[in-house]
Amino acid sequence: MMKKLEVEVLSSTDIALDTMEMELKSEYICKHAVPGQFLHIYVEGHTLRRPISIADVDKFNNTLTILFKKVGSGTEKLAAYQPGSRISVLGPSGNGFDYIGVESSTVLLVGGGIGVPPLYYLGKALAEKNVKVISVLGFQTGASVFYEEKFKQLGDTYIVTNDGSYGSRGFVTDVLWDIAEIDRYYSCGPLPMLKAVCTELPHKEGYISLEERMGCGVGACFACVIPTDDNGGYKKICKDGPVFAAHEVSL
Amino acid sequence: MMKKLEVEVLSSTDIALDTMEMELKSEYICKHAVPGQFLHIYVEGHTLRRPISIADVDKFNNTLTILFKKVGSGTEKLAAYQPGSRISVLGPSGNGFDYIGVESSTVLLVGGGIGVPPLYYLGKALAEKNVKVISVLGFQTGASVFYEEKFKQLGDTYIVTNDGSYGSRGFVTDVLWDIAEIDRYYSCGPLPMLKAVCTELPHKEGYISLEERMGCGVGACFACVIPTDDNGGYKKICKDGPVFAAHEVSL
Amino acid sequence: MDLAVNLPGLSLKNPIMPASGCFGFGREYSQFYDLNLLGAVIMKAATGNERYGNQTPRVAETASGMLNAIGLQNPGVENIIQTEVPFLADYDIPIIANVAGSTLKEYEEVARTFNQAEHIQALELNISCPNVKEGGIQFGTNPDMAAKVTEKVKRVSNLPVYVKLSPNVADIVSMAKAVEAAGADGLSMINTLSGMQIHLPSKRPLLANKTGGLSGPAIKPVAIRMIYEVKQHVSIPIIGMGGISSAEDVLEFLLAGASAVAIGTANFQNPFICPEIIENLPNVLQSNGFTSAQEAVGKGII
Amino acid sequence: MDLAVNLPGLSLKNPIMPASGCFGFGREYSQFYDLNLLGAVIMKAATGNERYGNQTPRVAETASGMLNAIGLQNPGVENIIQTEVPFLADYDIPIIANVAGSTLKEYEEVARTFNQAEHIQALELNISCPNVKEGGIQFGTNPDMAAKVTEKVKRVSNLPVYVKLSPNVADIVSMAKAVEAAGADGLSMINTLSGMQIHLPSKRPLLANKTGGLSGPAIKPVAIRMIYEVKQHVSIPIIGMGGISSAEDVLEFLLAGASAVAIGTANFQNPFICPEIIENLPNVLQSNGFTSAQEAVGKGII
Ligand SMILES: Cc1cc2nc3c(=O)[nH]c(=O)nc-3n(C[C@H](O)[C@H](O)[C@H](O)COP(=O)(O)OP(=O)(O)OC[C@H]3O[C@@H](n4cnc5c(N)ncnc54)[C@H](O)[C@@H]3O)c2cc1C
Ligand SMILES: Cc1cc2nc3c(=O)[nH]c(=O)nc-3n(C[C@H](O)[C@H](O)[C@H](O)COP(=O)(O)OP(=O)(O)OC[C@H]3O[C@@H](n4cnc5c(N)ncnc54)[C@H](O)[C@@H]3O)c2cc1C
Ligand SMILES: Cc1cc2nc3c(=O)[nH]c(=O)nc-3n(C[C@H](O)[C@H](O)[C@H](O)COP(=O)(O)O)c2cc1C
Ligand SMILES: Cc1cc2nc3c(=O)[nH]c(=O)nc-3n(C[C@H](O)[C@H](O)[C@H](O)COP(=O)(O)O)c2cc1C
Ligand code: FES
Ligand code: FES
Repeated sequence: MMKKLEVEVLSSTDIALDTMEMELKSEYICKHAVPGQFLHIYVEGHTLRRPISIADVDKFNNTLTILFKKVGSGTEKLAAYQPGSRISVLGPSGNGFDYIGVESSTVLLVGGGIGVPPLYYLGKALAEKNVKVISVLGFQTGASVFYEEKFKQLGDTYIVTNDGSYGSRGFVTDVLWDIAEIDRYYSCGPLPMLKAVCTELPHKEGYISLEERMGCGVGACFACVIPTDDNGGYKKICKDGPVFAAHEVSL
Repeated sequence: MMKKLEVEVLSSTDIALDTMEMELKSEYICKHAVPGQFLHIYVEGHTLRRPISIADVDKFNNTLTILFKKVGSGTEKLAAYQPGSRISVLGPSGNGFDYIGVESSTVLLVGGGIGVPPLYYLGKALAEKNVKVISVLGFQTGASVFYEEKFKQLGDTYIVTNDGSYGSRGFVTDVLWDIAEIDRYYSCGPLPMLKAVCTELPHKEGYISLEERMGCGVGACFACVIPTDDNGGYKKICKDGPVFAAHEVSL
Repeated sequence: MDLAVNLPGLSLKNPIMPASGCFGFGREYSQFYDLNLLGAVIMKAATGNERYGNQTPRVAETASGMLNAIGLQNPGVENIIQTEVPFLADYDIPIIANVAGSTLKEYEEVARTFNQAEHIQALELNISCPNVKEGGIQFGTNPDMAAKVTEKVKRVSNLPVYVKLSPNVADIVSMAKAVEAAGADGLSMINTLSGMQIHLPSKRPLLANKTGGLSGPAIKPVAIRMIYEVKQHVSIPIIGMGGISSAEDVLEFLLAGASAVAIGTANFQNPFICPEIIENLPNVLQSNGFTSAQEAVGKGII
Repeated sequence: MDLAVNLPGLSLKNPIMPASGCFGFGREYSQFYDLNLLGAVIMKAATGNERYGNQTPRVAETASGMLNAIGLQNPGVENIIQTEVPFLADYDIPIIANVAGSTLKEYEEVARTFNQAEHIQALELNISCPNVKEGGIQFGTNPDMAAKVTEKVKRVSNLPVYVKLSPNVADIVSMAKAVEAAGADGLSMINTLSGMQIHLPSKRPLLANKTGGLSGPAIKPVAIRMIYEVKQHVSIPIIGMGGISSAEDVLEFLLAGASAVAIGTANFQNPFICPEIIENLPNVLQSNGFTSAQEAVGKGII
């Protein structure tokens, strides 16, 4: 169950262009978080909390990792928090990736930019279940690439950059044909990428993680809805998501 | 001339109930500040700057002191600034105390609560000119008293508290009759106190330092006006003051 | 400290309730704390049929505030009565239903339906939603229309009616007087100010609906001013709202003339804001010389 | 980057000017920087005779904003022309005079006097001051009154007239259309929102005038929304203002439909805000794909 917690910042490191890795201490979150869930983070001076995915959990040390890009005033400010300071988070929030019955299959992780973080925690969880993990990670440019080595430890990893300055040039979908047979895919990233991935892999079981601007982050305000396939229905990304079965929602 | 400066916080100390002493580093201000002037201090997250008097200047080390009481969100936040942090100030602002021709006379300093700070820098400047300084300092209660020892080094010092928990009980005006002949007085404190002091000492040359809520703090917005004696005129406390000759303004 | 407040149809153990639209139907926040702590709860707006609201993005952040253009998404009055009210009815707190619509007829129908249902103690008549194409705001900016909808709703319902006023008017006092004359039992004010944010990267309004309603601490001075003005011209009580985020803010609203308050946007930053304020309020009242919440109402008016 | 903007009677080297009432007559800020950097300067309001304004306190701080109730204190139009205008005339920047009054007659007189004086390039007609007992605001909330004062002022003056609109109305578009039809050469918007703060220790409104005008970042979404709406219904240019504190904010105003902007409250926090914004604006325009300030005007309207 989601709680409101004060967590300590253990470290904060620049790991790529405008991209921060932050380690937090929280027994409660480490105990309960599943891959795909997020934290709703209060940043001083801001009306609304910021949703940031849980990118990794170390259950042994009760530490967790978030990865985020400095894109606006909230993430800039979050990046400035020093080790030792405490931040208020709601979490673990939302529903994570479904991976029941995934044992001894092959799964594809497709991440775009700052959609990569939740896939890492997922990939680690899958690898522990002896799932064969193949990762395709897209970034804008070479300087934005992060966690390549970490994903490589989970399985084959393809890096794509829009400008070709690192890995292959193009979009994640450009390398999908290259990939051996898979049983299922998980994807997180910008909406156009998610649409393209779903279109490229129409007959595969797929799960996607969605983003939307949030008010409450707990399901009370109807800010973050997404239409579902059945006519007129909708789901709340903060509560019913952020992860959905690909066929469940209309992008 | 007033400038916009980034100054370093050197130290920040609790010296009495809700009362902070903060040491700042600034060559420019130390060089130009005269007693009675103030700093217009930017506090993060606040629309308006806070006016705080210059309480002391160490021209040798280029450090200056401010003393302030935590009364609201701005001063609370200011009190939380750690040594090493930098704050934006406008200053030195306003016009200070006039003390030309004061040599070898006897002056009375009358301070109330957080009106005491500017009188200390003044008292030091006067003592250097071999002026005989007598101080009457009023506080709400014993726990609020500060700088007693420092004022004693300048001359006779009387402490008055409203509740009698320290020094004599009552208001500063209650001890004025006790004071030997003086040539002139300087006063800073709450408006009722200033009025009472001016009424008690009608025939003495007197200077008072006034407070008012400020917008710009530089004389541009007409927020901080005070009527003057000549009919219909007014002065700006931030620019023409905060110090005025007692007969100049109508309280 | 006596926090109890009595308003038409509402006997509140304390004057704090979550504002409509910022608390859903209570389920989510019930995970954080016991809703029995609240003075009352105001439900999300109800319309005649289910509504899907506006496209996303529906919210934007602003300096000390936010914009929203949810567009009255709700499951419809019948569904609310069947699915949501029973959940809230398990708590021992008054339930206030927020009534919205596009036409006079819809307002009437929603009010009538709530009137026939159990467990609803009062109606909050939302004539001030700036985020729907028809209805809502035009009733909220024209005194005659406001009076008419109030009258109609009063006629079909025995529940006390609190009319929720829009701040997007030049003369809030005549709006208040008009609905009082039309039979309103109380006022609820203020709803959001109409605003907009332009998203620089896309060079277009950030909200899909273009405009949205501004809420949060940014609008508190407007709310206080309007309540202060209205209080002097009406004799029905006011539920105050707009930017409240502390017990001190609550006292400011009481002094301005509100008899109770609702808390909206602040729930998003701190899900515990309502119970925390309820806990702090006695101290704030006491240290300002009051022996009850009721005593402070309107005391700031000079 | 081409920052120049041409408006009726005003050829501006950049679209940034200090807002009326927040910059006095320029003397104070001229100690901080060379006023020649500015696009123009808008003077503090002028009335027929000297005015002493309201009692103090005149300002209060609010979340991301402030309230002011200066009450149009100014030395009177004649003194301004004799003492203040010559100081500003030594700079090579257009001077805009802000015209205020309590009666139609006073508006006319002030405008006529400025018209006869040298060095004034345009009038900003302040029909929106919420802080004086008579005049000001009633002209600003009634389209017929607004049209009438615009017409009268146009008749006695050859200077271009920018009518400064009040945001305290339900329908800003009809205000704008009314003054356009009456001959306004441009609009200036928005003035402050009417607000109040209650001071808990004294249990009374903090401002001596009780109500004051809310300005600063808090009101930016209201300003953007109003400019966006008005731009689509008038063909005269708009000088935008309300909460601007960065070059990004300026671009947001341009996109919404402002052709130039004024900066008020932000001067108090940072006396260098105007030149700093002027310095940053080229980068902000360029990184958003514009080759001139003019090009961005109204581009956010969809
Ligand atoms: C479920 C979820 C998980 C996310 N996980 C990550 C992550 O692991 N790492 C990461 O870098 N980013 C992640 N994001 C995106 C992240 O929330 C935004 O980048 C961040 O909120 C931007 O805040 P800002 O103040 O820097 O930007 P601003 O543009 O100043 O923010 C203004 C407002 O818009 C909202 N906003 C802006 N962009 C987004 C966005 N893309 N999605 C949702 N709200 C937005 C902000 O929360 C804020 O309310 C996630 C988003 C969601 C919904
Ligand atoms: C010339 C001058 C010199 C001063 N010197 C000192 C000093 O040396 N030490 C000290 O402790 N205090 C001094 N003050 C008072 C000090 O400015 C206020 O206590 C302070 O601004 C309160 O800020 P806040 O955010 O804590 O209070 P809040 O009440 O939250 O402030 C809200 C707003 O009101 C203004 N305000 C509140 N009280 C006052 C006040 N008494 N005078 C002016 N503005 C006020 C604040 O600046 C702010 O704009 C001085 C005031 C003036 C005018
Ligand atoms: C996301 C959101 C949704 C809202 N929905 C409604 C609604 O359905 N009905 C209504 O009367 N007011 C609605 N409001 C307005 C609030 O009830 C309240 O009047 C306003 O937000 C001011 O209070 P605040 O500043 O505490 O949020 C909504 C406000 C927000 C922020
Ligand atoms: C202290 C103060 C005084 C003002 N005086 C005037 C005035 O004399 N005439 C006028 O038209 N507007 C006046 N205004 C309004 C501003 O010009 C401007 O329209 C408003 O403050 C919004 O801009 P801002 O948010 O950048 O301050 C004043 C505003 C402030 C804060
Ligand atoms: S953010 Fe409020 S419902 Fe999802
Ligand atoms: S504070 Fe603006 S004139 Fe003094």
